[in-house]
Amino acid sequence: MHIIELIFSPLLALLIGVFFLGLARKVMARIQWRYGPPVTQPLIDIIRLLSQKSASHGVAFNIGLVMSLAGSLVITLFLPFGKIAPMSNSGGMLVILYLMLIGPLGMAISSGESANPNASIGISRKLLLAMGYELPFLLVVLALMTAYNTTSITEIVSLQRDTGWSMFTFPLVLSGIAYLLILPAMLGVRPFEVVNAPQEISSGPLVEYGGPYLALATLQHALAFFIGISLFVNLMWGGAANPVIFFLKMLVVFFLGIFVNAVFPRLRIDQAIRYLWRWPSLIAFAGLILVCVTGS
Amino acid sequence: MDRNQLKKWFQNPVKMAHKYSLHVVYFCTGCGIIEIPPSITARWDAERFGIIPVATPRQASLFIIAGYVSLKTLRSIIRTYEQMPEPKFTVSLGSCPINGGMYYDSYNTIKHLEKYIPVDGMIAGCMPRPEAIFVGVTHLWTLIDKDMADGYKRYRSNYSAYRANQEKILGKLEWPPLFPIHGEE
Amino acid sequence: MTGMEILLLVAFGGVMLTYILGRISSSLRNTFAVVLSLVLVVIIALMYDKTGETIFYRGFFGIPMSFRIDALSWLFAMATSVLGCLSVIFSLSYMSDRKNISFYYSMLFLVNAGMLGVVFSGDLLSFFIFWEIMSWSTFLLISFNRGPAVAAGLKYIIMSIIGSMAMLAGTISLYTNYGTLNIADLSHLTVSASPGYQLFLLIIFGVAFGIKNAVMPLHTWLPDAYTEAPSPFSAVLSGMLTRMGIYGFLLIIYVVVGAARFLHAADSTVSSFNYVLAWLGAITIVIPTFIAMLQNDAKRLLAWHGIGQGGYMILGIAFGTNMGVAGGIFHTLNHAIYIVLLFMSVAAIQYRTGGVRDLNSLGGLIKKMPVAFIGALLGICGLIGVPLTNGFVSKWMIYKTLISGRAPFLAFAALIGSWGTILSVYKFLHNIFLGQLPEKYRDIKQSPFNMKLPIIVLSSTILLFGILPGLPLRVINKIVVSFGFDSLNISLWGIVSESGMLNTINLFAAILAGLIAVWLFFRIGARTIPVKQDDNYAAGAAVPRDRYSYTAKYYDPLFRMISPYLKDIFNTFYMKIADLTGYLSNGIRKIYTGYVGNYVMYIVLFISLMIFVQMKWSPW
Amino acid sequence: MVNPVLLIAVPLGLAFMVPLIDSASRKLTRFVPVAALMFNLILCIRLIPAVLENPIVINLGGFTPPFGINLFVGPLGLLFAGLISLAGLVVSIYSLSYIKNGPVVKYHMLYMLLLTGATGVVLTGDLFNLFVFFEILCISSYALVAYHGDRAGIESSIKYLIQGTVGSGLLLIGIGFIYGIFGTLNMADIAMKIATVEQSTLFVPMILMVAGLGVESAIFPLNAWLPDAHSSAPSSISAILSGIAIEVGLYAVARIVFTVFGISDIYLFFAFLGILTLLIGEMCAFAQSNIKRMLAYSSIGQIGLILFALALATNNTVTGGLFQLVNHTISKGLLFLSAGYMIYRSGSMEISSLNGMGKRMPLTSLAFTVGAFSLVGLPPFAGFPGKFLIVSGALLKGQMVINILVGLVLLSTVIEGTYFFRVIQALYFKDGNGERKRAPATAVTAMITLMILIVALGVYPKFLADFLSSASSDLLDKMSYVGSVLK
Amino acid sequence: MSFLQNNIYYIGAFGLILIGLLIVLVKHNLIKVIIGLSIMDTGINLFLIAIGYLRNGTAPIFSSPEVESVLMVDPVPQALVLTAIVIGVAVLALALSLAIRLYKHFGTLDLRKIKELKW
Repeated sequence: MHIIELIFSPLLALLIGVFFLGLARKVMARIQWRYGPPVTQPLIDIIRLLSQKSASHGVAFNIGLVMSLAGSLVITLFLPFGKIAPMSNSGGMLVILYLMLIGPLGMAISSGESANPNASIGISRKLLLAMGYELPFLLVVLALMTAYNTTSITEIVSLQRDTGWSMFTFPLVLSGIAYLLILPAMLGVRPFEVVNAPQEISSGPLVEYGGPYLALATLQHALAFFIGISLFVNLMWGGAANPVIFFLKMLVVFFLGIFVNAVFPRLRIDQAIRYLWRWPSLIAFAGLILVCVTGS
Repeated sequence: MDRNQLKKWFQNPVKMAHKYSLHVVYFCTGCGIIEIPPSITARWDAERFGIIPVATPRQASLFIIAGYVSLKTLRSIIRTYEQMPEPKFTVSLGSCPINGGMYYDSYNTIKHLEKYIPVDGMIAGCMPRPEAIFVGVTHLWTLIDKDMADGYKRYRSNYSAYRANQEKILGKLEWPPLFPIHGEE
Repeated sequence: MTGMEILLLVAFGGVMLTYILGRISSSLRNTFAVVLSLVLVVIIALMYDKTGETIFYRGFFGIPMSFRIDALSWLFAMATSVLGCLSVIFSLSYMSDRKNISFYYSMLFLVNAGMLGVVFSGDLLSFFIFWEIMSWSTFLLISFNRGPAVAAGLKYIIMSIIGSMAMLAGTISLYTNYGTLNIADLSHLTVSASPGYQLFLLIIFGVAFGIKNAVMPLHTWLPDAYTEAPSPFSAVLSGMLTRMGIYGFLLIIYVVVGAARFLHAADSTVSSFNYVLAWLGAITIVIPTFIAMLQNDAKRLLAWHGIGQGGYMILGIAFGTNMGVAGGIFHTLNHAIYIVLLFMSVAAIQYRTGGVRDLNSLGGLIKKMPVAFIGALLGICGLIGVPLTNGFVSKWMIYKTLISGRAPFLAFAALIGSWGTILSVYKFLHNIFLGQLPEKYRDIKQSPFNMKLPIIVLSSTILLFGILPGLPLRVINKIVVSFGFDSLNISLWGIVSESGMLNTINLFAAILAGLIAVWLFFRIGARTIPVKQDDNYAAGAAVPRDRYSYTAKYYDPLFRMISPYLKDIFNTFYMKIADLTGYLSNGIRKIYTGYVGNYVMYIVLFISLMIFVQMKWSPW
Repeated sequence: MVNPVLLIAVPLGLAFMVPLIDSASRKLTRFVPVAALMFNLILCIRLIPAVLENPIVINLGGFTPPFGINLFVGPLGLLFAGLISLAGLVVSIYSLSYIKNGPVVKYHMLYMLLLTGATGVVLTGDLFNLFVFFEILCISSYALVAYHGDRAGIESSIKYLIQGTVGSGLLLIGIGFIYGIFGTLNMADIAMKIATVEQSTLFVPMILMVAGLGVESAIFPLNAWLPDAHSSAPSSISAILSGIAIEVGLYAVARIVFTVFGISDIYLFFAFLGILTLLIGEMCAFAQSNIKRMLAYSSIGQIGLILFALALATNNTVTGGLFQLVNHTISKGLLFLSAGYMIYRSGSMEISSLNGMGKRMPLTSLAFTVGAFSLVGLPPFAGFPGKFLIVSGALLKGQMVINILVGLVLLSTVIEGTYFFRVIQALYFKDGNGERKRAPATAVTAMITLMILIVALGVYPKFLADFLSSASSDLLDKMSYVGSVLK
Repeated sequence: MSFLQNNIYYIGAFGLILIGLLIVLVKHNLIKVIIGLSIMDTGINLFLIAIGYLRNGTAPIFSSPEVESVLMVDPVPQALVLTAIVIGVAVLALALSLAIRLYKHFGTLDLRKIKELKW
């Protein structure tokens, strides 16, 4: 059973991630009064990309991307999906926080190797944006960990089963609001789509990726989408005992994200950081203080 | 359109994927740029066929050259074409890249794009409407189906000739030859 | 003769011998240097798991000076000697075209010997003496490069003397109060000391060790010194020498004052000291890490990180739970490994590029110097704390301590420091190894073997300790137990604590499996074609060679926001004080006017003053 | 047993023999001081066991004290005498090659007179005799400062002379008062009778004597001559002035305050005065760019430290002070000697002109470095044990005021370290030009001797400590002094 | 009045000393300063003599048995003064020779202008 979970939870995550990508395109098209591609379109793209012979810029160009996707895959082993969390006893929230670094770092090394100015700009923006949302995010996570006095994410989930969703329990309300405010930035949707910005910097870090590279990058993107949503559901919306309910919760968050994506224009990077470091950070800080004061 | 025929997908997924995931890099000059946006926005919505614009040739599989091609831009066109991963398809849009169009006697506009890079399909008109683009794409599907959209193969096998043409009109190119040129060694 | 006496004899004898051999022949000296450093490693390795104390000298006014060895000193000695050995091997070619190499080597050995003396000292007097030897020999090495290094060295030695004087005061105060300087004896005696006196001791030694370890308000010597010292020595300086401050803190807080026994008692002044120290550690993490982002000099960037990482150690050991202290010590060890690796990578680059360390003028060296790249990559992974590197485990332990100790703000400082680290070290990696290769470095060669060897050794150690942290943690657990804490629950591949556990071998397996799976998936796809670096897309045009330096203002949007707040105000403040002293001195010496009448007047005034004092207060 | 009178008589006699010897053989002249001081040194060493057992009191002319003049050779006096002969010997070896031009005969004569005067001061038991020896010391040093006859030398010499004469005048008035009050000039006799007189009466002579001797010993407001004289004298003489002359002055102050007057109320005042001298000396040195002036100011600072240590008047601090004094003699001697040759080679006293000396004169630079390290008090050199003893003794007193003063001592060490390390950096880490030329063998011998002494004392301070501790009890124990003189 | 009579020598001595000191303090000419030092010396000598002086005292020589030692002038200060005079002369000679050299170098004896060594 354990082995099956180990193998299939990353695959499930990939599947849901890719599904979300396709759904996102469909939903966006519908919002824009278009017919839109089929939901399977990302899959078609990936098949096509895998068959193309792309240019490679060197070993780090390959390894970095592989590392990035592998890192994201490993996170899914630690994140509870419903009750499926095959490696949750090998490390808790701190491990997840650090594993979340591998993705961007691998991507950064890989696209850095390509020596493309656009990629450099994209990576710089990516790191800056991460710096922007990590500040409130860490405050939120610390508030959660302090309130539940554990660093294990499965325990946080199971404790919410007793107390109700963290977002709606008293000392964590502010943290929940802050998390909600930074969620678009963590998912990388507009108005925080500064990293790829195809019109501006030729899709940023992805500029030199073609063929299989782009396939990996797409999968990584899908996984990052999955992880962002799943983390939010687990931490704030009480997770779920049942994978189906969990998926439904994820779907709700997903739609929230897409709606935001559909109606906002893109911010500049400095505007994004300024936003992220102002209101969400202040609220998250207040939330942490609240937790410290009220918690025993 | 055979996108929903699962049997074909199982028979030859790669070819099918190539047909229905055409990521386009546009090269637009003059009136070319006017006709592209309608085709990808709500009115005609190219995305329903999997056709979306991308920002870099590395990610693309289709290259649409719309509008006249001056000497200066030819250089970029060649560069961009060579950077696209194979298999790749080229479509020239409008009369100008086909035969010079209204610039037939201009001193710095090239008249026949296919002398410099291989072109798989040409959509005539001045300017062709979006519908024509769609017709062109369906023709391209047919060509892909029949393995006749083989411009990239022609480019490779006749590289020395293409390169000679390019250098004849542009002078010495700053990048090294993509494929070994016959007769040099 | 015990092992320690032989060791110190070898270490100090080697200093002279190296210099003398250097006068005879350089190859003889090089061989001797390598052999000597290896011998030191072997001797110390043989002393594993020994404890004991021997008096070796009574010549200093009859105060017995002794050596002592336990797990703590063994760990530090081992790290010192291994890093010293690697540094010597690295120096063989790095220093080969410099002048005064014999002096360099002998001073390197003197620093090493001083550090070994410090960690093996069984009493505070010999501790102080070795500490001073270490300090001034370091000064001579920091200034070795001349030019700007001279000012850096002066800054270092001034702060170092301030620290030493504080330590001298503390040491002598202990001596006058208890009549002994033996650490083991003192640890029994200070238990009964008044809380105020304990606090005094902690503060005064805290200043001494805080300067050495560059805790935030006392850090200003470090960036200059690290930057300007010869690179292999920068490695030793950052890896071990600075961390002697951590050793000192551990010694004073947990051995001499014995804080473990009453750290969390309600009315203890020590705990408030520790709390202050922990906050200083937190500040030390955050501010230098962000200042590091502003740097464009590779070594300076690493130097600021050296300060920042010191903050983690301080935070860990100041928080004072078994896991925190273990994390702090482990982080010291890990930091030594990866910062030395990073400095060596930079040094390898400097060696091949002719001393260039300006981040804006390098780039694309990954193809030319892959080993240095691997070193730098693993180094920064360790520095950030990417899982499976050693830095992760120690940081995990520190975070864990802070969270379960209900200090979320300290934890926040530590975590945000890590994220700041990513930004600056990615810039470091990117600007040196990634991006476009400048035209002038087209024909650069790989680094020579004796530079690769230390890099490879250290890189593999980073992974080894990251995957099997139980290896060093066993020794560290012994240290923690000897401080009077509970034993940690450690296995070879992880740690179990009440609020979560870590299993690195599982993590390793998962990541390995993930890598293999993704790689296979990647190989399913079509073959990739290697292309030249110039062949990349910039709107159809070629990226201009040698003019691509977007990296010059890599985080410009952020800088514009935060750089006004990131001035090194303490440095400015100390410089102001130094200037003020200069002005004051200049003013004071004006009393020597040069006119004899005035001088005679001073004599008359002196007499009048004494008469006045007598008339007014009649003190005698 | 050898008669300690020879310690004074031999150099004095030889000093006046120098012109005669010179007329006999030119070459021999230079070796006269070496021989004389070698003799003195051997004599001192031979006297050590006897003196440690019991102080030797010599009555000149056979008068028993309190009449007549007596010499008192206690451990302290012998320490100073030994130190004088040692420093004198080393410097005279150094002078063999260093003093080549000018009136060489007069140099050697005056040099020996200076040392005679110094030895006399530390050995005599009679106040007026002390004054006379002091005048011998002073007059010969006035002359020696002006040895080169250049502008700076003459100027500083005349300034020194004016201040010194005023100082010795004050001393003489003080002595006159003392004689008027007690009718005796024997120090032991005065010490015995001191309790019979009201303290306020003693106040005036004490002030006058302290002020008079203070000029010679460079206590803070009275030391304006020192930087000028030390910086413009020939380096060998600077070494002697710094290493011997002012310390002999300090000895005299200590002897008079501790033994003769023995008023413990004033000690704290002297501690303050010492700290003030220390701080001002160090700060002035900090602002100097002229190396000899810097060393001279540093001497002021060290004197302040020693004064502070002596003024605390416990066995520990006085031992520490004496240790520091020995260290100062050796280290400052070494510094002046090495700086002397470096200045000789570079032709300028500016620190910046010494840039790159480490390459050109490696041994001399090393000597300077060792001396500087030792003076700053870095282990394992001779400065550390002294500082250790002083600080530990001071902290042992356990008074808040003294603890603060100790803090200031440590602070001044930082300043001292700063300016010394600045010079060391100039020597080794800055590029200068000039050809590589070693110092002559005699100078090297002198410097190596001092270096070995510094390291030996630093590594094995116990070697000196016992002797110093009996010297300190000699200084502090007034009654045994009185008892041994007056039987 | 009797105070003045009894202490006339002391007053004279200190008068001389203070005059000498004042000259040293206020005069700028080196020669005058040296003269001041001389006057001060003289005052000191007078002071020493005055200590041992006894009004109507006799010479401290036991020329005949009836001479009482109580009436004798104290001989020790006189011996001291002799020495002090010699020393004073030596200093004076040195000072004057230095003054000559100084004048050769500086062309002036004004101490305010001889300030090359300062600070």
